[in-house]
Amino acid sequence: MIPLNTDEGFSGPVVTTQAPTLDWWLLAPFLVVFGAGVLAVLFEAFVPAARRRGLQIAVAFLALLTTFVLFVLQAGSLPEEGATLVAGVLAVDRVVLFFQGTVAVLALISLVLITERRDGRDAFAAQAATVPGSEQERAHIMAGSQHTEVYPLVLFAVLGMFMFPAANDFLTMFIALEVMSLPLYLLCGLARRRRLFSQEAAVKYFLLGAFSSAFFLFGIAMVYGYAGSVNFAEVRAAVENGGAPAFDGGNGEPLMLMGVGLVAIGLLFKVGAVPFHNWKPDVYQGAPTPITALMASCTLVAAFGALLRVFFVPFGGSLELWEPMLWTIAVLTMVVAAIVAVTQRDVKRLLAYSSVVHAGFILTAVVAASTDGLAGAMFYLAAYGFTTLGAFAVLTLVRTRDGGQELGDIERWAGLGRRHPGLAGALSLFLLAFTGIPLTSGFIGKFAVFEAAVAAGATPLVVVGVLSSAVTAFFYIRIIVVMFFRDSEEEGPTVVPAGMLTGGVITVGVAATLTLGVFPGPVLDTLLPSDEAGPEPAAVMVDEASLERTAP
Amino acid sequence: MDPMNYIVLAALLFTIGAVGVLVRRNAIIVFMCVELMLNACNLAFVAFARMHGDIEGQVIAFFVMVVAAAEVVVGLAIIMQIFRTRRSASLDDANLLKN
Amino acid sequence: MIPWLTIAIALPAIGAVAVWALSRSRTPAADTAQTNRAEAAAGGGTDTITRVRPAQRSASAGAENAKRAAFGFSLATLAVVVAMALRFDTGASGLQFEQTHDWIPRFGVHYAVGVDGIALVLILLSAVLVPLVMLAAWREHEDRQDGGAGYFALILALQAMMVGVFAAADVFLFYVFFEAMLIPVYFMIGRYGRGEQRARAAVKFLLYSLAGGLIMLVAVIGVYVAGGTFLWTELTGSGGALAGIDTELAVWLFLGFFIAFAIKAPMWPVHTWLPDAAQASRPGTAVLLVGVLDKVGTYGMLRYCLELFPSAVSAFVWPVVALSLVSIVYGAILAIGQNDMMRLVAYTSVSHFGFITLGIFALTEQAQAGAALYMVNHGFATGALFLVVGFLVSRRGSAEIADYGGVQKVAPVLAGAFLVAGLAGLGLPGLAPFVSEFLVLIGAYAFSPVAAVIAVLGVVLAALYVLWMYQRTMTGPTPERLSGLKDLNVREKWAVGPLLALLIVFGLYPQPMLDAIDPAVERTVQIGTADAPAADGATAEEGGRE
Amino acid sequence: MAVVTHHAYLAAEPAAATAAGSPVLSFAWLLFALPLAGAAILLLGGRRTDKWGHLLGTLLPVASFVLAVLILFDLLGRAGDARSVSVPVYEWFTVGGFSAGVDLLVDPLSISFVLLITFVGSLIHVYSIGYMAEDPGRRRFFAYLNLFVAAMLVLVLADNFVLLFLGWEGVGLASYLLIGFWQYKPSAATAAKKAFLINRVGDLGLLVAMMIMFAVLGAISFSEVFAAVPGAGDGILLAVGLLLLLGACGKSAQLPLQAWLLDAMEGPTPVSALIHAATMVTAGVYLIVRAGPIFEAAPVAQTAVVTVGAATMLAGGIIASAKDDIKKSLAGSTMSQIGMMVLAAGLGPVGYVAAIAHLITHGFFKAGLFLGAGSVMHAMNEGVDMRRYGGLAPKMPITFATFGVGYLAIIGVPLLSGWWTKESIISATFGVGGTTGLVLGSAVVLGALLTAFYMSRMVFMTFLGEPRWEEGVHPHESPANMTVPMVLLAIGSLALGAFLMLGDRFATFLAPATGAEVHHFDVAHAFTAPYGLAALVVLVLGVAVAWALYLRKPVVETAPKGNLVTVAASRELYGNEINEGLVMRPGQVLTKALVVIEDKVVDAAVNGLGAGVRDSSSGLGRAQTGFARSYALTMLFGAVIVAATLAVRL
Repeated sequence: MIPLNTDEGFSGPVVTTQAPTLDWWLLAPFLVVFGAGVLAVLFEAFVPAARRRGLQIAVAFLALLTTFVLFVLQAGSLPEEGATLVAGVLAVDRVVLFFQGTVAVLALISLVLITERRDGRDAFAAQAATVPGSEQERAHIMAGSQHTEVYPLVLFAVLGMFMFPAANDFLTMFIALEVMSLPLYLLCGLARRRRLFSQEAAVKYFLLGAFSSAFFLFGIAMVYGYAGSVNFAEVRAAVENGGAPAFDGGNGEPLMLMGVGLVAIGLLFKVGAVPFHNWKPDVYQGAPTPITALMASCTLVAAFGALLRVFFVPFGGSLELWEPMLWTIAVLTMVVAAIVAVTQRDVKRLLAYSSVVHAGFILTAVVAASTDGLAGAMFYLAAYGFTTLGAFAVLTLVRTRDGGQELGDIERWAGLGRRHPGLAGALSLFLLAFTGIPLTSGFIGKFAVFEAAVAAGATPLVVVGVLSSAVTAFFYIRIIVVMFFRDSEEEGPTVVPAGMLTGGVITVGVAATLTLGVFPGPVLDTLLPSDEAGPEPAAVMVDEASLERTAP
Repeated sequence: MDPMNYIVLAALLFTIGAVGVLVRRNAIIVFMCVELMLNACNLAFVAFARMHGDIEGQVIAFFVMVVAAAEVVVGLAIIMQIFRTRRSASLDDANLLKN
Repeated sequence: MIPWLTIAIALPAIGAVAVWALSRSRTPAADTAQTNRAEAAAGGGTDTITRVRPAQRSASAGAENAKRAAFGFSLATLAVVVAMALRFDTGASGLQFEQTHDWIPRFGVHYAVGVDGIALVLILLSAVLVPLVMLAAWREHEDRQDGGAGYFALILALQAMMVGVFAAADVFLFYVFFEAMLIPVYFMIGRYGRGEQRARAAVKFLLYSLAGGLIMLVAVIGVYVAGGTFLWTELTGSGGALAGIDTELAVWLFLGFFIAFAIKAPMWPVHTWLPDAAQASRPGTAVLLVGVLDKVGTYGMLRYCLELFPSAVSAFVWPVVALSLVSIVYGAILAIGQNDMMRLVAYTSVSHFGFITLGIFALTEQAQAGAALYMVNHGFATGALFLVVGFLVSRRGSAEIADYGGVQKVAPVLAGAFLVAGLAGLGLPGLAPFVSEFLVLIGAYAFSPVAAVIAVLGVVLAALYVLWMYQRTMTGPTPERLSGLKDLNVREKWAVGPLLALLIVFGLYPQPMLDAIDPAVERTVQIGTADAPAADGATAEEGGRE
Repeated sequence: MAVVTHHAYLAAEPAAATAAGSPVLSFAWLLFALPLAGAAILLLGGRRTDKWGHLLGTLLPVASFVLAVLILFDLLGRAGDARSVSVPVYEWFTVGGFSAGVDLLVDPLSISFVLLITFVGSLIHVYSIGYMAEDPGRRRFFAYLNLFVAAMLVLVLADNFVLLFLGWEGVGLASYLLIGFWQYKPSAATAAKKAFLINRVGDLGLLVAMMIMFAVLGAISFSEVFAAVPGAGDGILLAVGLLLLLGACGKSAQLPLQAWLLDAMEGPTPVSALIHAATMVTAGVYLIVRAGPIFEAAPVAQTAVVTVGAATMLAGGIIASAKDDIKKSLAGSTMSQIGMMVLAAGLGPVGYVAAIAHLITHGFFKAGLFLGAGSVMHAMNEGVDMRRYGGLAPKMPITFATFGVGYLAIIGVPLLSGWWTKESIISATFGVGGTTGLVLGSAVVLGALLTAFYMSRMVFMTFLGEPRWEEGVHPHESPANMTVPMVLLAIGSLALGAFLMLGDRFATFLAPATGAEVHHFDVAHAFTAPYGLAALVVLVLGVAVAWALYLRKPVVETAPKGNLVTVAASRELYGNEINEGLVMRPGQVLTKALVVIEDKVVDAAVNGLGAGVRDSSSGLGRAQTGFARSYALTMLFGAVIVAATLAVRL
């Protein structure tokens, strides 16, 4: 904290003169994405519409690729115990890099979906400002105008996602959260078709998001009040010795609790845990599918990165404090979401609920609060990210016969398997991975998180988990039944040719799902932290010593 | 005087904001309630900063204001868009998306 | 040293992919096949097949080749397995043809395979059944655009997993196969099944098994957490990693595994998926489902429940025996009450599986050897029965008993095969199942007279449901609509003939199989007897009640 | 004492050695292998074998008979107690302490059965060539007959109970196939199933008996089991005895498992002759005699045997007296005769010889009678109602002659086969002494009375009196290949008894096997002794009554309503009704009930679970109203949960 010359009364701080030393190398990825975003905005302003799109796409891809390469290189050079940068507002270690790298890859893939065009039109409104069905809209469509703003927005969102798990104090985390969310709010409203849905999604997402971040912020305030700082390390220290000096004899406990609770609410909203999940189905359904894909994969990864960080580092010293809470939430999430999903008819809503259930599974690993739990969650997120991207990619191809907008209603997918076995087969594979059938990545992921939970003595939680995944199986299987076992009526869907881009995404999804399912060894053993692996690689994210429970 | 009073006040404002979000239909007003909640946070920060006798909290408050401003920009854009489409800013009108 | 088991797993797996690829290679004529699919769908029963066949012949030559390839692969697998069996040392009691490689070091997961006598005979069973099933199903799906080649690919995929599941010497690996097996079967029922209810039946089957499997997953994890490894050889035995765990934990883990196995087995009261599945299956599917897949349940009880958690066994002996007895009688009585032959046979299997589980948990050498042998014999007998019923279905498109009668007059060979298979089912001495049934019974009597006597009721009821079905379908005056019914053709004779031959051979000379099984049984039976004082006490008191 | 002699003869070691030494005995397995091969060839050979199938099928049993004779001479060439030879063939199955081998026991008892089976069997094969000439399924028929002969030989040659059970079930199967040979007749199919099922109930007894033997006595081979008998508890022995009796009842149609035999007459007549008169149905007697040591050690079981035997003997007689269907009447007679044998066998060693001897002679004359009946039916266009027969004697002299001989033999006209053996049974029963002896003895005499009556009735109604033929019936004598066997059997019926009994030939021959002390059959005494006289009296009496009722006044063509007794008798003493009431109906109810339970409870539970999930799903789903503000409310509610769960630790 910045010291005051503590005479009575308040008279400005003694501002230190020397600037903080900046580790440009570790900072580079953030700067690249940020720079690219700014650049893209400038393009919007100065580059003629005709050449904008190509340029934007080039910049976006280039930026993301570069950052990914940077992450890989950093992973090689980074000291085992990680490092903090910019006067300790950010912290990077192997684990963080894994999250960031995953986000980078998934973002790249989503970007492919975003750039995909069908007969010259991408998934976004020609001119979001125009009223749906109005003259201007038609004019804009005729003119073939389009929102290349999508790309800078995506870049900024990704920047937020990079910062979210890397934040080393609550303020940075809050800002990262906003940087990540605000562009997404906008992106949700940009769908080309069914714009009313899209706009509604945007409004809901925005208001609820703002609402939740207010909770988050108030939580930070409470924590600050209790600990006298928002820096994770200091918060942790404060927690361990009963709060800031201002509180003698730890009577600040209520503040602490409020802090933990409200911060938790903010984060749980982002990962979409029950009962903070209501936004997910609506937003996923309303948003343009490529954006849904982006949210379902990258946002979830980043949000869980942040969640793990908060609960392992600043609050890592007081497991017994928040574990009952996460237990309850995890159980609620797994059970409620699984059950509600059973009667969904719209595929996107279904996948939304499914992602809620998966969030519940990952929470069991958080509850485990161990290196294994951390590793399990990381693997799960990566695996799930690829699979879900593939699934959404498939969705973008299945259209209604009339007007050719995406066909959400499962019941009308009958006969898809017979006419397009390849596509239906791929989707089936993804669904089986969601179900957690062996030889798919989903199974290994489930095993990893559940193993951690059981090892941490959370067996009842795991039992709930397996039961609810039995329920989820029901609706995943139903899709397969409709696609393969129902005879196709004439009102069956049409399938637009996958094309290079989307086809590529699906292929990557399949490949990842199978590889991570059959040969998870490399990822599990080299990329993820583990107790065996010599010097603690997860120094910043989780430091085992401090994760001991006070024996019940 | 005891900074705790400010905290209580902040909590009050926060609650008022939250309740506002729940009871008001008009999107704009709901949004303003959210802003109110953010400002409640600011008050809390400042108060705590005072209590701890450092300025970190106050610095945070400034950050929050900036963020809030950004939120306003985005939020109003979205709300305007839907308002122009539906000719109404009532949240309850917008419920096409449901089970 | 040749990796026999790996070959036996890989061969069909490769085959599956190859066949699938072949079936994908669209011949131009395949579309014409598609066109007369409609007209095929119009008519029903035999005439459809006859009508479609010529078109198909010219049409999906690709499919035909694919099927031939599939058949070839299955024969090759059989050859490999037989060759392996000949090298099997019946003296040793441990695992043989072992191989162990790290797979997922982080979780102590290995690719570890190895077989003892019991696993070996079960692998043999599956290797024998698959080609026969293919023969029987050759013409079944010709009204499909892939001419049924996809079905054959699924069979091969399933075979790879069946061999794998019996050969696995690593709990995790076993679980992987155990769960993965569901998928091909799911498609075999749901996509290539028969009747309106097939999708529903497939889902029921999958969810049922999946629920069991997921519960088992918890136990599997528990084993790892408690034992620190998945390697079966390291976990079991007096010096094994699980030797030390406290009984309560052992009981819970045992239960976790047992539920999954009981569902697979299928044991009363979690058997209800089987009749639906069987009714909706093509006979070939039913053969593999009941003949081999369900054996995984009983095999698992023997290999995993008993050997991993010996300290828990005594707690389960009586409950399981009780359930087995219920299954025996209940299944038999329900079989009597059925009107659909596929359902009927399914219920008879519930009864027979009751014998197997009874034998396993009677914890005497005769009973367990009998149970192990029963698994194989039941595979042959029920397999034959399903196939013959299938031939009827392929002729009339119905499995309703009421649709038949007097078949013996027009199709004596078919009727004869039906009768032999049925007699095997009712445990007629001279046919294979008798030996196993008898062993189970005498073993069970030594364990508990009451249990054995109740079980014998099943034997009597068996005579009723078999002979009554035979009487209603094969005897009596031949109705007009059946007068044109064709007798078995050469292909069908080759499909069912070997099974009947095996039934007779192993009925008169089962010793070779018993020699293979016995050492393994001696190993497992010690477990039960070693620490099942409760069971012994119970036996004593039962004896007193006699 | 008796038990001891058993051990003496059943000590397998020396016997095995002698078996190795003797070429003939080491081929004993061919006895059943030959007919079995026949069955296999005929069944697998298919139509190709139609032409010569029946010839092969006949040849093989004959071959077995020849081999049996050779073996007989081999045995006769040995000292008395070396005459029981066990011939191990191969190990069937062995697990731990349990071992069942395909081991044969060739001893006087089994060989006499083998001879009976192969001889009568061969004759009936020959007869069938003619009888089934017209039948399209003749090949199949011969295959089944061969199968039966093989199984029956396994049954009697087995050296352990499991192998015996194999034969036991084998003959059951053959009988099932042959009763239902004309499957297109629903009645035949039903009768076949009924026979098999009731036999299964009996087999249950045999199975459980074997379990007890292995569990308690530690083995299932005759020698070991009997060796263990002295050490076994009475309860065990009693249980085993009763269970074996249950088995015997099933196979030999003794009360209460008698109901199948009369229906079994649905089968072709040669089948009735071979299986349901001469051989298979006597297996029960064989079992009881073979398991003698057990019964002798369990007096209560013996009493049970005797009671069952006596009851069946009388019941059978009554039924036979009331049936108008010639075959059913004969079947009733078979029941009655076998009842008599069982009774004798129940007396222990004293009765064994008598029982077996009567069994053999009965095999001859009853087979002869059946073949005769078959020939008559042939003549009457397969009509079986004796009320539509009459006056056939002149039309078919040979049949009449042979049938007549059989008739005289069975009713026990002195010096014919039946007389010898029946006398020895009667003497044996009275020989028991005391009231028991008196009661049993008089029961047998009563049985003899009934026999005399119903058999005379049959002959009178069939061959004598006025013709009562239906239109278009032109009786004619049967062809030679049918009459020759009848003649041969008739000869047997005349002379065999004397051959066996004079000089106690059979008793001495059988003694080492049954352990019975030979006691002399005194011909003169048989006439002078009171029971001898009684037998003669009842004989005359029975014939006289029959004459009065069925010859003196003409027989009405349709059966009169009759009184309670005759109705009950013609309804087979309500055996079927009892079975239905006690077993079938409750069984059907139970089945229906369980089917419902399965559907509405067991399965419904699972489906209900699914439905429950679906309902709660749509219920919870309503929370997703689409109103942003309600979502906010949910979040607040969530905040409460979070607060609560955090507060837990305070």
